[in-house]
Amino acid sequence: MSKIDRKELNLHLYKHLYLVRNAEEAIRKHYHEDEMKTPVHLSIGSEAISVGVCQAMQPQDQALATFRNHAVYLTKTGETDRFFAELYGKSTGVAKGKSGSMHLSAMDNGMICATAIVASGIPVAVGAALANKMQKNGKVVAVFFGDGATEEGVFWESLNIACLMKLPILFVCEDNELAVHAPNEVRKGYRSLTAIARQYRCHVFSDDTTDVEAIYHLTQEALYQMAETEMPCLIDLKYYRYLEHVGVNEDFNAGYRSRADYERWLKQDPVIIQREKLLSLGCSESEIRELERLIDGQIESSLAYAKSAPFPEPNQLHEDVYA
Amino acid sequence: MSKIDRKELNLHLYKHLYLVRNAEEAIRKHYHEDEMKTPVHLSIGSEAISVGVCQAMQPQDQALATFRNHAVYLTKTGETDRFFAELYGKSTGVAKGKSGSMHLSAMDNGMICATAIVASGIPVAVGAALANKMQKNGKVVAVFFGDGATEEGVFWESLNIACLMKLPILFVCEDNELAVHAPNEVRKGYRSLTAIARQYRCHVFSDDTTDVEAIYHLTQEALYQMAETEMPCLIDLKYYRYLEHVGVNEDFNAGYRSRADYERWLKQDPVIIQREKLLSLGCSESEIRELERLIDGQIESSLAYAKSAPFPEPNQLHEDVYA
Amino acid sequence: MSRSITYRDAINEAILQEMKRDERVFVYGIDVADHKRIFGSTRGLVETFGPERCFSTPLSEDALTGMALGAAVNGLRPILVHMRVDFMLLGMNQIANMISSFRYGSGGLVNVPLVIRAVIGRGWGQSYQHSKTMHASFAHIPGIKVVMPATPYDAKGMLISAIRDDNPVIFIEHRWLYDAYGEVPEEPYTEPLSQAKVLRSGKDITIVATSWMNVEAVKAAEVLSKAGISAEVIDARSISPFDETVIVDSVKKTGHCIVIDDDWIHCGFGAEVAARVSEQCFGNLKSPVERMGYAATPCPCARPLENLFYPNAVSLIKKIENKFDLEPIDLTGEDFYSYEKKFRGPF
Amino acid sequence: MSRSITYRDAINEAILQEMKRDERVFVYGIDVADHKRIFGSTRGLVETFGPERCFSTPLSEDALTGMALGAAVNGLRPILVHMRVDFMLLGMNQIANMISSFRYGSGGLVNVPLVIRAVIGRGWGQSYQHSKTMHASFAHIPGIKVVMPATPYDAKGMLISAIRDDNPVIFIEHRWLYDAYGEVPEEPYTEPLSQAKVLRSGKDITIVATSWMNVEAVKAAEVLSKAGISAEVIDARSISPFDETVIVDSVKKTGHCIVIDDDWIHCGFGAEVAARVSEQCFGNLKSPVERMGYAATPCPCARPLENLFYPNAVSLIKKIENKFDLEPIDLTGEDFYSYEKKFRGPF
Ligand SMILES: Cc1ncc(C[n+]2csc(CCOP(=O)(O)OP(=O)(O)O)c2C)c(N)n1
Ligand SMILES: Cc1ncc(C[n+]2csc(CCOP(=O)(O)OP(=O)(O)O)c2C)c(N)n1
Ligand SMILES: [Mg+2]
Ligand SMILES: [Mg+2]
Repeated sequence: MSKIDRKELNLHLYKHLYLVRNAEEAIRKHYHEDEMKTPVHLSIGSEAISVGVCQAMQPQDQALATFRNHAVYLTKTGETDRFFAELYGKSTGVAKGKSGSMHLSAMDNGMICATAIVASGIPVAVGAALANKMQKNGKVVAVFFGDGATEEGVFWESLNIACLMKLPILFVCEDNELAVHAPNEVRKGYRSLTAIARQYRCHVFSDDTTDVEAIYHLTQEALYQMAETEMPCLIDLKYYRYLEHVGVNEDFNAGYRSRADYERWLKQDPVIIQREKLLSLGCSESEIRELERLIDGQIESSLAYAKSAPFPEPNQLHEDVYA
Repeated sequence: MSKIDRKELNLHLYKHLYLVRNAEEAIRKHYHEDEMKTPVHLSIGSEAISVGVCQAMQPQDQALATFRNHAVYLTKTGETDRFFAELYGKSTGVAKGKSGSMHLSAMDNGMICATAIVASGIPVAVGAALANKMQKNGKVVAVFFGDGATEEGVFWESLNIACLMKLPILFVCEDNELAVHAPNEVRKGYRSLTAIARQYRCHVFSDDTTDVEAIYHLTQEALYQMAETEMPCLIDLKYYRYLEHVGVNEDFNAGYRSRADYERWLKQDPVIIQREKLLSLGCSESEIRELERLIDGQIESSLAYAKSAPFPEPNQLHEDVYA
Repeated sequence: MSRSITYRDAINEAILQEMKRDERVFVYGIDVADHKRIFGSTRGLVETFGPERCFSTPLSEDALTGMALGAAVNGLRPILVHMRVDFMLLGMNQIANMISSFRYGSGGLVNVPLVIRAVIGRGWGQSYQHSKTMHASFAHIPGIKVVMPATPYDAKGMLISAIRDDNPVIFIEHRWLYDAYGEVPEEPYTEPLSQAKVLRSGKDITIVATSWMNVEAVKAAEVLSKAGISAEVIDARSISPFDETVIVDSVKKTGHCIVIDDDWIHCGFGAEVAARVSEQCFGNLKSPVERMGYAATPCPCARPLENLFYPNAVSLIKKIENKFDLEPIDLTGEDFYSYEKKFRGPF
Repeated sequence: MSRSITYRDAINEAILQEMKRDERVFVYGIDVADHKRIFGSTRGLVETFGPERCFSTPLSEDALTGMALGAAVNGLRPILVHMRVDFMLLGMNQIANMISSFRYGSGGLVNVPLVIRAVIGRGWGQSYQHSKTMHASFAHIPGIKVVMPATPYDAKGMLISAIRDDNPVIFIEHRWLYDAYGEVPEEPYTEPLSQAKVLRSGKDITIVATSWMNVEAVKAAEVLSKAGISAEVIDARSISPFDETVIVDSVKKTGHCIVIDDDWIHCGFGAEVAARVSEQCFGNLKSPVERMGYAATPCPCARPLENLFYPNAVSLIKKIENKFDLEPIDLTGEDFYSYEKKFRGPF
């Protein structure tokens, strides 16, 4: 890749990282107003995963995420109008305010859905991949899930079926080594998820980088191997969850983890290191600022739009249940 | 082990093999009379597994089996009166005729239960093992399941939890490489169950022997290692199912498997080779015959007892639902 | 012109015709493609459409259920088959938490056209893990349709409707009905998914039945007619959405109503029927709505107990004799459905 | 002598006391031992009894449910906790196919003393995957007990009964009730698991409510009393086994009945109540039994829609105004439960 290309790629990735991070920072800023009446599970700290993976895929490729889905949604759609409106429960939201933060869906942008029942999206993604394969449309599905989801039996059923049927699906474990507040030690009867996955007929990658470019390339390699071999792939990517499990605050005083870990990871913050990389790649501070300002503006305007949008009409309650 | 001991052990094992085989042959003989109104999944061909494993355990140890449970039941209890009566739906049956063939339970003999929902007994066995561990009673639980059961997510959940909690449980896969009529090729997205299980914090063994003595010793080794390390164990044991999935007939004409395979396995029939071993260990033909006659007599008398026993009274319908 | 085929063949024909008409339709599930073909109902599918559109799967009901959703929202029309409704319960989370609400959660943008077929009904002493029905539990959840056809005609017409419907439909088939014959047009046709149907007209009492219980009810009605009681038999057939109009109209006419449901009574579908009829026929009812269903126990294996567990034409006749203070009808010579005659083991 | 504590503390106290009394009792489930302690209800257990008798688990509801059965039949008395009933559905197979029938299938030889606690109720716009109740679906299955206490007193008494009971008991707790105060004796006591309870006496109409809906019903009754309507409020509380005597007696007295159930209406528990009342009070009813419950939709997130989704004191008052052709009661100045005042996000 030439230097120009690399710069462009990294700018592109930064743009997405910045959007995700700052959309969520906006949530943090406004949540206390108690107008976003929906439980939020923020992705802050993990942005490189969703952005790196989704941007390595084609726009028509599909993603499916968990309750912690803002990052995937935002990088797949790039939009914030319907996003914030949904968090505010407004009729202009992605789901007219019906789904809230935990189940964002935007089919047209390849965002199939998100789900608040741990692991329940995984077989849905397998079915989506099966449909893509049967329709020979070349689309790949990336299904995002937490490390906790791998304890649900349906994860193993799904992995087995995807490998058996050679489906175009990328299993992406967003691995923060926590399920709510429970560490691996009270949840895992094995040493390594990837060591197990390697026994299946699929490709397996893992990394603990926060470098979005690295994740981007790793995903491209995964997609390449998947296409070559017609086998699914599992990627285990470690990250550190900065905030409490649900909500907008830090929770280092709760006692289940230490601030020191956080501070170590913070040194490798995906957004900060990507910004630094841009500078080292020859982007000017003002070029970056301009891009950031644009995104800040987008977020501000979407927030305002969301706040001023109307709530759904009462008759909306009964709409959309059946086709 | 001295020669005497070995002879005694093998006689003991043969007695159990013979009981299991011939109790099921009796079912085959009488089933067409349409008085045993319960679906039977026969263990014929697999006897060495249940007998070898259960006899290597202590009598107070526990077992939990599938719809294909006669062999485990018979070797754990040694009794046939309540067994046949249950198949005939009689009030003298293990469950007063309420459970039928697929869910035999005899707590006093360490037979926790059997279940007709594939894999659903596995977590129950894990819970039973947890109780044993908490009560420090030294009991081990062996849970039997088919290869098909490993496709159910709950198997993986259970394995994980057992390994995590270091439970005294032996997972025994009775592996006939078939689920009803479906071969591994339409069911498995991986190469080897044991290769996967080795990634968990447990011991793993596998064998395709039909020699009950070999399985007995393998189980003893497994139990020894479990006790030493406080880790569970998984044993994968291959066998060939002689008859149709459910029912008393052969089904080599159905087209999903060949008679040739059957004939190859038949050369290693667990009951026949054990009988031959006894002769080679110095048992006399008449000694063996005597033992067989005793068991034949037991089966005959139990059958007669079952046939003549009364059906449950109508009021029994509503009994036993709640304590 | 008229042609009589079995319920089994009616289901089979519906699937064959729809798969021919619409290449998005496919069938999968445990053992759907083995030589037994789900009691014959998936016959000919692999041969006609290949293993891509009809395939057996691993034993993973939970994942299989989620897969139906994924395939449906991505443009296909899956038919998932369970040999027993009991096995479908392994997919309950997907049904209740995912499938039912997907369309709502997409703001109405994404349809979920899928069918889950599940078999219910007595076999050969299967007892308590192969004998549930649970239609009320599925019907309780908004966003799902639940139907239980009782005749070959409805089996074909309602299955075609289910496959063409843009919503998730749970399609419940009683095993004993598989051998029932009835007139079924050769060409494809649809039957509504949310309408009860009068199976037999009458004026003295309304019997509302589900699934196999319709067979028992019709038989009971025939016997009762000899005692001068004219019973109207209504197949509820559409459990959700449930339109009570046909039933309410009937009860307003007859003044009496018995529900005989192919399931347990407590918190079952029969309660829903009784509640609606009691409310909407208030003042028209000459006696309280009565309910019949399975005994409040797990299903026992032993035949004499099993016979008591299930309601049937005879117990229904007795109930109605009581209601109308009739002399016991002489049942000798009546040919009731007997297991022994029509159904054998091992399964 | 009298002491007022919260529902949360009542549950907590019941568990603490029973674990002290009986060392076979243990508590497990996802997050039961973290610092939040299931909204505070499992507080102090690890500290008092150690991690062997109170421990957090992997995210494996299906296996966890089966484990309760295994531990119970092997002599322990497990309490499994689900932070949401929606998650419990992952264990539906174990509940319906295994736990409910184990005792029956052992010929009555083996008891199954286990408790599954599950939380229901509104949170902070959780929408459709964290808002189910489904007590009717559990109650539909014979062999299981299902209870839903609505007061701190019942929470403690019924939980102690449930733990001591030799049958599987599903114990459903509404989240909003956690902060409700009520008089609760310090010493252990039991409350029956199969009896409805009169929460407020009245003579004009019987309101049968479940779980949180009792709070709404009592409030409605208070308001209605000002308009001269004396409403009797009965907490159904024992969903299965369900003894309708208390309710039937009340309706025979009042002649009117409304069921307000904390769940969907179609094929819900409300139908069971309506069916029984309609049958047993036939001739005594002056108007048909009416039912209220959740809207027939998945639960929406947006607050204005969510407010419409749930029935409440106001909609109940309106229903009763209609029934009795009352002038609309002036509700200004009435203090209805408001989310905003008592409940905040994020969860
Ligand atoms: C089936 C189910 N069980 C329990 C929960 C409650 N719950 C919500 S998030 C969560 C932890 C998930 O951990 P992980 O999958 O690692 O995702 P993370 O929160 O770390 O992103 C749990 C237990 C749930 N939503 N669904
Ligand atoms: C959950 C569930 N799904 C499907 C079935 C139907 N069924 C009964 S036995 C069986 C195959 C089981 O295969 P395996 O576990 O290998 O046992 P085997 O019959 O080979 O002993 C199936 C699919 C069932 N009983 N339970
Ligand atoms: Mg995690
Ligand atoms: Mg097998």
